[in-house]
Amino acid sequence: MDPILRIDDLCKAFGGIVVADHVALSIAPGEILGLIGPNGAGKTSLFNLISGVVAPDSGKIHLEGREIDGLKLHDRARAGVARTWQHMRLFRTMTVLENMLVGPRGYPGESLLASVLGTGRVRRAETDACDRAMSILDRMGLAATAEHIVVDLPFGQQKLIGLARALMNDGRLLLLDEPMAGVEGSNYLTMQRVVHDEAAAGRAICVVEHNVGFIKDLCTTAVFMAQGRILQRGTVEELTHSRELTELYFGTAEAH
Amino acid sequence: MSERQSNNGSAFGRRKALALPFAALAARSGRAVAQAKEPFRFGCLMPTTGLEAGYGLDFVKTFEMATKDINDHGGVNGHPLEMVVLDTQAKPELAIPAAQKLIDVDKVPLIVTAWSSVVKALGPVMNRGRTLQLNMGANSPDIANLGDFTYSTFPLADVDVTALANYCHTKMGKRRAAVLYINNDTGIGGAKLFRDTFTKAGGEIVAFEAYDPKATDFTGLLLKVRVANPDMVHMHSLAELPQVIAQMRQLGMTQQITSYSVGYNPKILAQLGAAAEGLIVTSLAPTSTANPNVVKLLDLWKQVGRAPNGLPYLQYAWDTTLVTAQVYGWLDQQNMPLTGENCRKALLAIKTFDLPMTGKLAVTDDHKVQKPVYLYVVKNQQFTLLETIA
Amino acid sequence: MIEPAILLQILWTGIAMSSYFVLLTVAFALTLKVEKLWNFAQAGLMGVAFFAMFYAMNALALPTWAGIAIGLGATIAAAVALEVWAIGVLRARNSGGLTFFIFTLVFSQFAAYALTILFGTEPETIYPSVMSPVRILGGVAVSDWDLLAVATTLALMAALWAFLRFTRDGQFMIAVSDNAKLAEIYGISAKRAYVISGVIAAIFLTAGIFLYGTRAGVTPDVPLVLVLTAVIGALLGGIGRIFAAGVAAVSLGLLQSFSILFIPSKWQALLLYGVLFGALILFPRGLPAWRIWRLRRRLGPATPPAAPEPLTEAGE
Amino acid sequence: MEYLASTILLIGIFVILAASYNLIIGYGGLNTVAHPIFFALGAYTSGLLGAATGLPAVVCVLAGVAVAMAASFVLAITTLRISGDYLLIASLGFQLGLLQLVNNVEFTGGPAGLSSIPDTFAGPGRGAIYVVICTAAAALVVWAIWRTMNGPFGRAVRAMRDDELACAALGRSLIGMKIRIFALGCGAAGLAGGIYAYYFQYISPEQFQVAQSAEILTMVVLGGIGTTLGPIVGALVLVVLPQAINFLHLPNGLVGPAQGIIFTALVILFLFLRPGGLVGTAGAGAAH
Repeated sequence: MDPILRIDDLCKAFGGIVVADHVALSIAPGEILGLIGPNGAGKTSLFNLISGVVAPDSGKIHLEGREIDGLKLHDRARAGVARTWQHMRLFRTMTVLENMLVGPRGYPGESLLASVLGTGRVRRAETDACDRAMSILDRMGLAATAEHIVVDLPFGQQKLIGLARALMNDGRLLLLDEPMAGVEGSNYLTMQRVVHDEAAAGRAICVVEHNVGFIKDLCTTAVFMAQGRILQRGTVEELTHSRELTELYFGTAEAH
Repeated sequence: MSERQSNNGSAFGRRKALALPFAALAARSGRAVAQAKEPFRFGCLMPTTGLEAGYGLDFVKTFEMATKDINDHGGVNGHPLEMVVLDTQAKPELAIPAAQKLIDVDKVPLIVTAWSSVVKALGPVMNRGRTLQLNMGANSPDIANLGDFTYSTFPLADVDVTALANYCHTKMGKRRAAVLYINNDTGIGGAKLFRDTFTKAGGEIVAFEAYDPKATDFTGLLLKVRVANPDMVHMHSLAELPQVIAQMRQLGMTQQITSYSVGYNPKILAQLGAAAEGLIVTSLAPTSTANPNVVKLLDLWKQVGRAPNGLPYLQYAWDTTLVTAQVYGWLDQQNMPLTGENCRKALLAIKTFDLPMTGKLAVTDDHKVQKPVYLYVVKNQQFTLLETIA
Repeated sequence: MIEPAILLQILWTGIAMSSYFVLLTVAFALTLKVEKLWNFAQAGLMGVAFFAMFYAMNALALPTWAGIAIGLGATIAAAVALEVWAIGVLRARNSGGLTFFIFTLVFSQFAAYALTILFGTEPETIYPSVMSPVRILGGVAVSDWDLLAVATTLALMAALWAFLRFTRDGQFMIAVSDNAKLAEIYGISAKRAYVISGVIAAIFLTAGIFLYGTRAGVTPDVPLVLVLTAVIGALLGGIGRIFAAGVAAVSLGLLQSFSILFIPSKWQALLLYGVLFGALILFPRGLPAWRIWRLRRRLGPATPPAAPEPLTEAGE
Repeated sequence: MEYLASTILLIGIFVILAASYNLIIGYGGLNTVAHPIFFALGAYTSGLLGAATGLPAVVCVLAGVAVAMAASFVLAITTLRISGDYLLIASLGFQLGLLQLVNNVEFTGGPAGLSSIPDTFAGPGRGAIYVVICTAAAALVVWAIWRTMNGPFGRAVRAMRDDELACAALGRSLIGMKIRIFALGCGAAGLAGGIYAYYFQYISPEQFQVAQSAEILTMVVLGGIGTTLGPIVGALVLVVLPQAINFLHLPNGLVGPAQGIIFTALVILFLFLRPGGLVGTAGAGAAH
């Protein structure tokens, strides 16, 4: 099976600080890849490089065989890169449903004229998007929150909405930046279930997490990063049992 | 020169007797107190706040003084004269609605105004509202072309600046002039007039430089002028005039400086001290030494407790009130209603006004006003009459 | 046509004339840095300072030192009152930046109207005369006022630098400007820092308007014009860089003075705004040297987060 | 009543200006103060064209709209590089620089202003006709902005205001949206300028200075930033209030300053009593 995401020889440095050092990586459909490593290892930077927040110094990024490293941030989203953010970045003055409705990638309503005139196409697209948003929210047990201003909700639910909004993109690649941090109880289980469901639906998912416990709950495979380099790739089990890596990272992480 | 001066003096002496025709009208109507009849109102649009308010408020005070004086002498045929003042901040966008309020709500047939941009903006408003605008202080040459409802009681810039430029060339023998001016309507208009007149008279303009209205450091500008080596500098400035002169003198530049009526201000003498010596300015109205009527105005200002800003302008303010009263008085006598159109008719019918503070005013079809120009030179920290150019 | 003496003269007078501009710019930049506040109310405070001094020295005929003391007292009192009863209230409500912007602007207009009623609208100067004795040094005219202005400005700038560098309150102010919430966690009172920055700004404003008012006429509307110019200086220096703002203020003045030798003077203002617009497009975060330094500071793992910022600026 | 007509006209003009400015700063979160320059470009273009060519007023006003839109493109492009307070000051430089240009070239009339704008609809019905035109224009602008901001496009714009990065990462082209907001908002300002120029027949650079930026901004914030009704209420209050104060019979020497004190005091009072604006509840959605 062809990988959905393939990264070759990706390099990026900020004024002497290397965040990506010849990174090569691929993620297959249905795979949930964990990205682990110490602080400053370049995990979030890698997300930013893939999604187009920053441009790489060199290297290639392919999405479903298509070269996307020349595309702008919004064009990569339209190509099918969906992501969440460590600090969620929800639209704080808007309702849950409105947050969701910014998600779909191609949207006829984005045309100003169509928006003013409110053509039938716009109305149909709006109805379709609403239906899809409600079904995603429903899957997460959040349908009742649709009309709430998003920042009024508890933290765990906001995290879920961050994921739900990214799902509206319906891209084949899903980048999740610390989806589990601070999420507890039923929200935790929902998150886990939804991520697994999405993988089962054939998406390639990449997860940045600090907590190895979360990685174990979520991921099938994982890579270990430090100082912008990928040191090792394997199953979560393999990585946690690597002595070298344990010294580098897990020794402290497993203490709590 | 002395002959001219004495001629003028006597002319004013003669006028004094004719100065208060409305008082005669009042006496004829048989009423001494002007409170019994319905008041006659006129509008007054002046900057009473903002950067120009220093003059605007003093104009308003003078209008009040003149109105009170008229009412103390029986009003207009027994009708008390009333003034409705609104603030313009010297800005057209505020002046237009204010004028429309005066026209539609206060129903005044006549509005006194000043400041070129305001007068010009009000031109179309007045034409449409068929209300008479009397400009008593703006001097942009364009004002002559604003249509049937805008007249001036104040000579436009060509009168004094032309006289000054010619005087500098012919009488003072200046050949190389530098012109510094503030980059706004007043400055540009005046500076161009000076340049054109001086060049036409045969002189050469060696530097012609504008500065930003917000500027405070004129060193570069002045040094550029110094390099051009003029034998005189004309400054068409506003409130920053003393600063420009101070900096010029402190740079050791000793050339003759001239300015226009804005420079005729006692404050400049205090601020500049010895540095003001030799400064030549214009005035469009005679001083108290040439015209005893002005003493009365100065006495009234003494009660205010300070020296007024721009005395010549205040003389026009006073006299414009009298023009208004005469126009109203004429209409009242003819039993014509006080409308803008009738005010215009009255203005053109009376045609010649003998006014106590500024001399004769002849209303002409070209909407211009001819007045003698008085040149003053600062001598021993005093404005001294240098020349009267009729 | 351009002789060295002329250039020197423009340089010297330009520096002297920009002294009050520097003081007003620094006052604006300081509150912008510490309080994150576009404090147009400083125009109102300038008005209070000027007319307090003017009244004390003319109507009451007090000596200069007493006039300045009264001006300082009135301005500081007004600044503190404004901080406590108005700006503090808005801040406690988490008002948006635009609300502060408008409040401070409208406050200054209010102050201008009130001062108009009290003192009229004639341009007044602190002393009746605006002339000051001149000596010629090496072909350059240097007036007493020039010397006073430059000395006052240098002294106040040095004092501010020392205050921020060496006193606890000064360092607390820097900490608050970096991150008010974090500073509060460490037990630093943001409120106190705000009041102190307000007081320092008041001192600078009083000094600035004193210098201006001994040189040119002041009406109640003049301060608002002055503060708008100060804003441009503060921004060109880069938000948060107090001393760079002062340098920018001088540079702007000199740019205008010198450029007059090369371009017609009426295009001066366009040059200024062109520089403003162009500089921001080319260097969206201030000038390049500072930009690199900033970036290094943000990313560099070894740099302590609370490095005293003005120290580095003063070195530039 | 010409007075009533001109007051209504001014309300209409400022409703257009405040509503379109609110679109940019309130909904779009794009901190610019340069709105009056687009008002000026509309006014000058239509005025100059009308004076020079005698083309129908409608054509001249539309040309003004087009010029304002075209110029807005420059400002929209600058938002690619700068934002926040820096954008505020760059826009100030843009506004004052262009005004300086208008001030210094000859054909605009310079500081003396442009007073040769032809008189349209001359006659007693003039005021009424202009009131109808201006009210219709204001209604159209307000409706278009309301429509846009409550549709999918407006949702994306508000999302951009709340978080540019997240919005772009969902596939929204920021620069595309900014160009469109600026075009719509500044085009509306140009329309207001055209009507203003034809009605008052006199324009000068000083009418479009920073003071007017502050006035429009005050209308938006006082009324309620980021709301549909806020700018309308703000414009209404700020145009009518000074006129109403004109009806107070104040001593002549105090007319200006006393009105100023009353006006500014009321504005300060409103700001403190209604922190979220006269309309709307919270300033949370505000820019900055």
